[in-house]
Amino acid sequence: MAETETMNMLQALNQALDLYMERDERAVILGEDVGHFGGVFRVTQGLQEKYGEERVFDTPLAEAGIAGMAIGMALGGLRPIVEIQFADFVFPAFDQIVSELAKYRYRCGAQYAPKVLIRMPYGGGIRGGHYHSQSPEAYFAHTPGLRVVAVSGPYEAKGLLLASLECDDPVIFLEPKRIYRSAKDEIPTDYYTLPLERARVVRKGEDATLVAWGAMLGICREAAARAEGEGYDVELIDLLSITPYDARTLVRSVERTGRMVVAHEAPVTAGFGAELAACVQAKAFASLEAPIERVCGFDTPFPYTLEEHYLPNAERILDALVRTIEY
Amino acid sequence: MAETETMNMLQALNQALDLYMERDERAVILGEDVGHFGGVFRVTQGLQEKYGEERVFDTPLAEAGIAGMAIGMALGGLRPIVEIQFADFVFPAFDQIVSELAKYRYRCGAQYAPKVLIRMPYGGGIRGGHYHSQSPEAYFAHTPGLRVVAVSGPYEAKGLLLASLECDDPVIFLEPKRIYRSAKDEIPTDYYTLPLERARVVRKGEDATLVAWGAMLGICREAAARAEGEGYDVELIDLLSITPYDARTLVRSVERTGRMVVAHEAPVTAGFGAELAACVQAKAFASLEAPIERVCGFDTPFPYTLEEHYLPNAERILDALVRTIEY
Amino acid sequence: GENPESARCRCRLRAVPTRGVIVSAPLSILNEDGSCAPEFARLISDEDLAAVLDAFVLNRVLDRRLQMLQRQGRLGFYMTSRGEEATILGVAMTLNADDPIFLSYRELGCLLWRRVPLALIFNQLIGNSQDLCRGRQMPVHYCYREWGIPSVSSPVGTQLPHATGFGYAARVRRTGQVAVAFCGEGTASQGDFHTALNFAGVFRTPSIFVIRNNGYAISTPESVQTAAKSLAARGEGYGVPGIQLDGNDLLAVVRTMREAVARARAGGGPTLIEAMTYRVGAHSTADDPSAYRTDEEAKEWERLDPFERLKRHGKWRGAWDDAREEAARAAWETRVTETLAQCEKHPPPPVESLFEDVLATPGAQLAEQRDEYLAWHRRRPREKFEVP
Amino acid sequence: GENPESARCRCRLRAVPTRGVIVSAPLSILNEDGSCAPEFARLISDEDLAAVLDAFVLNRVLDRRLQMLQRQGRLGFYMTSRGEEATILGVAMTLNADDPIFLSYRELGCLLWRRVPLALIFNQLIGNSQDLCRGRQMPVHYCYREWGIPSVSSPVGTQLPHATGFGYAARVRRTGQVAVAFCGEGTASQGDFHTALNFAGVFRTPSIFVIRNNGYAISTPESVQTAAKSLAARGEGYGVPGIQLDGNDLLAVVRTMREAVARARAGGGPTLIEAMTYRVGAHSTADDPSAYRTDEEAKEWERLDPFERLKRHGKWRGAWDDAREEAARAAWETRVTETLAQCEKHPPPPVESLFEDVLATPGAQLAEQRDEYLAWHRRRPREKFEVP
Ligand SMILES: Cc1ncc(C[n+]2csc(CCOP(=O)(O)OP(=O)(O)O)c2C)c(N)n1
Ligand SMILES: Cc1ncc(C[n+]2csc(CCOP(=O)(O)OP(=O)(O)O)c2C)c(N)n1
Ligand SMILES: [Mg+2]
Ligand SMILES: [Mg+2]
Repeated sequence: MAETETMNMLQALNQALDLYMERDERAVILGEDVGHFGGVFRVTQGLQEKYGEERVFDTPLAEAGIAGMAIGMALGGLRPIVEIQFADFVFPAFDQIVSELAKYRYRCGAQYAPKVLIRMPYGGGIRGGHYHSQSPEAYFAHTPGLRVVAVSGPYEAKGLLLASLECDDPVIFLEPKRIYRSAKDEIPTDYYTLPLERARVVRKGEDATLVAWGAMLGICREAAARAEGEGYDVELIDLLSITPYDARTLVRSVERTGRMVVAHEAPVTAGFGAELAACVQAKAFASLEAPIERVCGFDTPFPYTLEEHYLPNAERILDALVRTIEY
Repeated sequence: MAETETMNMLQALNQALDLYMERDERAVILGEDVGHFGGVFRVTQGLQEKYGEERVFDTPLAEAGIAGMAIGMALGGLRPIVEIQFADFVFPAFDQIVSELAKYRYRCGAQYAPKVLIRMPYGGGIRGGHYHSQSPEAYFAHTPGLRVVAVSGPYEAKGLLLASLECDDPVIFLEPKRIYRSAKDEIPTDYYTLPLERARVVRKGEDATLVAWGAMLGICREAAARAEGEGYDVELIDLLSITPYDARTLVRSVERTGRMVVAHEAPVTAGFGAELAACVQAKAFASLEAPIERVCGFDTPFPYTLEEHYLPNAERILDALVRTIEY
Repeated sequence: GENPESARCRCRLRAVPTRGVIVSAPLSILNEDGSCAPEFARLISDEDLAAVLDAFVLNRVLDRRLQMLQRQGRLGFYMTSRGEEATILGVAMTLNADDPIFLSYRELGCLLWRRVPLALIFNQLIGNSQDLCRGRQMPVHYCYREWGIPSVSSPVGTQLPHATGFGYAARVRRTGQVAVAFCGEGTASQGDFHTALNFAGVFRTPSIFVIRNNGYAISTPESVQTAAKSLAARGEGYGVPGIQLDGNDLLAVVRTMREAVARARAGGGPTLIEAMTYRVGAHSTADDPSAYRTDEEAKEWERLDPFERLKRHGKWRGAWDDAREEAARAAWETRVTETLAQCEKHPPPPVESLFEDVLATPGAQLAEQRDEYLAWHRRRPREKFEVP
Repeated sequence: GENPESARCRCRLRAVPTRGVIVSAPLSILNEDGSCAPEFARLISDEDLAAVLDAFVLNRVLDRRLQMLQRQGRLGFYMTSRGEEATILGVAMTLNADDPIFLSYRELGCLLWRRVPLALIFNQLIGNSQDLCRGRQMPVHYCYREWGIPSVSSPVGTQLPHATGFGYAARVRRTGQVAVAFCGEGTASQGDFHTALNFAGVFRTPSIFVIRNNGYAISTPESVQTAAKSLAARGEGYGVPGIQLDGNDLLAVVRTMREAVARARAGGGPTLIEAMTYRVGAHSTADDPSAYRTDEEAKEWERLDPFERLKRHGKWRGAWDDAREEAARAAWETRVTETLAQCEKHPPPPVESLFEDVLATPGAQLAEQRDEYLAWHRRRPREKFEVP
């Protein structure tokens, strides 16, 4: 039986990077302050000491340059692992990611297929205001040629980071910084992967399907638990792979429950919850007994002082569940 | 009775810019090749001659600089009108638009509210391949603090461009270049505006609601006409304002028809069609008699040779309409 | 001044190729003993000298007090500017009140020189109902339109092209304003630095770009930011005069800024200034520099402290003494204590404000979200949502 | 060479501050009569001289024929490189076959020098089933991995940091490769130029950046792109040697490139080269330059034609004559005619290919879209969808 250890998400991510760097010499890590300092969240701590400055290094302060250089490194035979210090700062690199990284394989008939993995801490809950809180998944989900993954705990973080590193596609890997330290799991210390494009049913239930990802999963777990207290049996699904996504698991669930609520932190309008609602209402139309509800961030920039009003909480999600079930 | 004249969309846009420049001396036009040359599509033709090089001028080749400079000009009391040569090239400016322009008013409590209008030719159908064909509306629609407008013909182009210039919010103004010349209307030569956030019912119908914007409207008109030939009475709605959008008109329509098909050129996944489907299934749930269908671009980069297979056409839209109505 | 200290202070200073008169400016003016060459002895008046020393005192009082407040959990976040005040105050004092200053985030001194009321600064840091920004941004993300301070924002470098555009507007509107933007040496690596400087050169806008080269971008040393001998040298590639100077020497900053401002107002176009200084404190209250630099290095720079150097100059001129400093400090400490007490009493912004100022008038979707949320919120007035 | 013509040719050439040995390179080598100083007389061998003149001939044949083809509606789009071939071919001939060249889009000559089969070039321009890029991009968006040509893409400048990164990979993997990237002077205004050069300087990557300063970005003259005296001067701001040279003088290009390549392979880091040349033709087949420039200007440059200048040199060396040129042209014309006829016979790519190569294996959503569409399409095999 494989060894396990209790870790928080930072340790799980750090271990995944370490294991991958060890087995794939093409892997290099670059980003702002990721070298000796180990990154502002310390996810890359100790890796420069172990793998040297050539494979783990600090860059100048320019996300466009980091992404552009990483694409060139991949074209040159390396497998760059990029850290964007906060997801909010990925936008200077948006052109390199959307116009180059996402389209490269397609436009050249797969003569080249630059593999770059871009990790970024994302999401609110740390009093970070506009620019240390955003959830940009929908922008990348609307960009064919990328895989977008969002993890919800140490076990998923390690298994999906390794799977994302192994896979030959560009991956946007979203890490919910709010629970970097708070989320703890007993996880295998060995190398293991979890399947991409596979959602996880976290809690079985019959009355309604609740879908979330990243840090919202914990909030939804709380909502589902409180729903149980009020006599409702909620099925909770962790999406994990945002795109391409596991519609099958969602549809199967809603075919049983007839109801769905999706929760995310990003602004509701044109957020990824809209895609899930559009998909499920089409594929499970006959089974739907209530409108699919979205409990999400509002259509405003991410606030500072009033953050707790902006972020969906268990209370609001519970209300939506009850409304849907009692519809 | 006001004078009218037959114009194509280029002429209508040019006239709207001319009329606005004349009445608002704060207005300045900047972009690549927009000066003496009048822009690669000639939308700004003649304006530098008329208003001088200080108010209509070419910039260096850097969209980030154009957007960033425009924001500064607006902070300094001007009302910049930016042309992005092709929507596909807006991504270097994405950070300035998403992080700065969209959030400026909110983050400073409206002490400053930089007004910048960004025009861009967008969409496929001109054999432009990956980078002269894309429809980026969903990226901007998911960004609170912006208004996103897409026009479908000369009449709407002039009236909504003037309304967008008058309004004090940042506006992303999308021009379907495919029909720049082909679309012709008899339109008033005087100054007039059309309301923002208002969709237009282009064709009344009882059997299904068809929603589109930009160049897809023409394709949908054809589909609706052919549906009529097959005995189906389709209501066609031109969304016009992408965000904020006129949910009321859509919902009212679907409450009557019980069915909806939305068509757009952008990739279907997390495209704006998802938002409309999510919104309408929630607000018109009780009236829905069939799943809402999306006929959109595929989840691939925009192709070159096989463009006509990628772009939704009347045939596919008609099939979706029939499927929905016969559901 | 050829003496060991300012020589040491200029350890990272190098002559750089520049264009225009500005090339004649010396890198440093202040001598170790506080004296300076006669031609600079009246560069700033005794009144201004006293005023800027007073601002220095307040700046340090604030950095100390606010950092403490953050440690006590009474502020969410804070960033000090200790060691860089000569650059920041020197720039501020050469401008007119209506010249916009586009801050990065580490230029509290500009607010102090412009007499932004302490209460308004504290209200922003706290993010309370009296904050002009309505509690929407993190601490130190200042905006004071009435005082010519556009909004700070976190993404570094975005402010640079704004200074180019504002300068263009000032010229077109004949307001005579000069737009100034600050950034750090790390931020000079961003694409926005390139477009801002290049556009400013092409359109000859009255814009001045000041790089605070304080040696670090969080943990990353300047040596990783660029292989260039100096960042001022970049001016050449934009047709913009570039000058590197001793950023811990207030007189050197004032001298060079005056020339740049004069040229800009006269239609002579933009200037790039690289002020060599040092980030004495941590990057922010979230940072611990001991992980990436030695105390010795910091100590070395403590000895080149811009405040000490300017005080010696004040004493040399007989315009300042320790008694004045003590009096000033005591006065400011009390003012700060009183004002903080007031500001901490203000409630957070009202929940409704969350939904305001996104657009001139809320769109249909947001209006609906607001109505639903406020109705829901009123039903649970006592409920306090805690964030995991 | 100090003579009126090359003097005129260098009208836009200026000495620029640079670092490293390269500063010693002359701006021009070829004299008006085709002669050159003895030390350069054997800079390239007679064989290479004949080969590059032959490539010149082919390049011009192709530009003429393909532009014609586009006018006849047999190609969707095309861009010529007439007048800039000395820069393009001169760069190509100094590299090893496995050194990647990141093209902007106007460097057909690099494909010709590397002997990319004409058929593969035509297949890309047509976008047919035999196109290695599977008909997915516009004409001139070349990619030939086997020949060390990564994919061209429309957004200008994105290729520049790729050359930095590839250079880094080459060094880490000890492949000895040098990565070269081209861009136009307009593209040097993009942020990607800044980050590419700055990162290359910091990491001392074996990368060479070649700016084709051909005077225009579509209708926009270089004077609107920058106020800098030269773009090569930007090297200084990145710690990268920068040199401006006569881009219509193949020997000057080869001389400077050889030094840059040698330094890069020796671990000496990157180089920035600004080749002064002129876009003799329209920007593209969609453009009409008469709207923004005078024929006189173009005429002036016709007289500085790089092909004529190199031919005179070939004759001066006795390595070339008109007969050879005529023979070469005739041969290429026939080859082009035959190959085109073949390539135009190929069908478009199969519809299924539309759904391939997005990811290594199609995701669930795309697979479903593919199956639905192909089923629908098969039901209507004869249907041809016309695009308004
Ligand atoms: C686009 C962007 N990327 C990353 C960050 C995170 N960050 C905040 S400050 C900083 C360092 C800035 O260094 P410098 O420009 O030298 O200014 P200093 O802090 O030294 O005053 C970084 C990396 C950011 N705010 N914005
Ligand atoms: C990011 C981006 N913006 C705009 C364009 C449209 N465009 C294509 S080529 C071109 C001019 C390029 O000029 P230059 O860099 O000098 O190269 P040249 O065409 O002269 O070889 C422009 C503006 C583009 N392709 N990409
Ligand atoms: Mg710094
Ligand atoms: Mg050019």
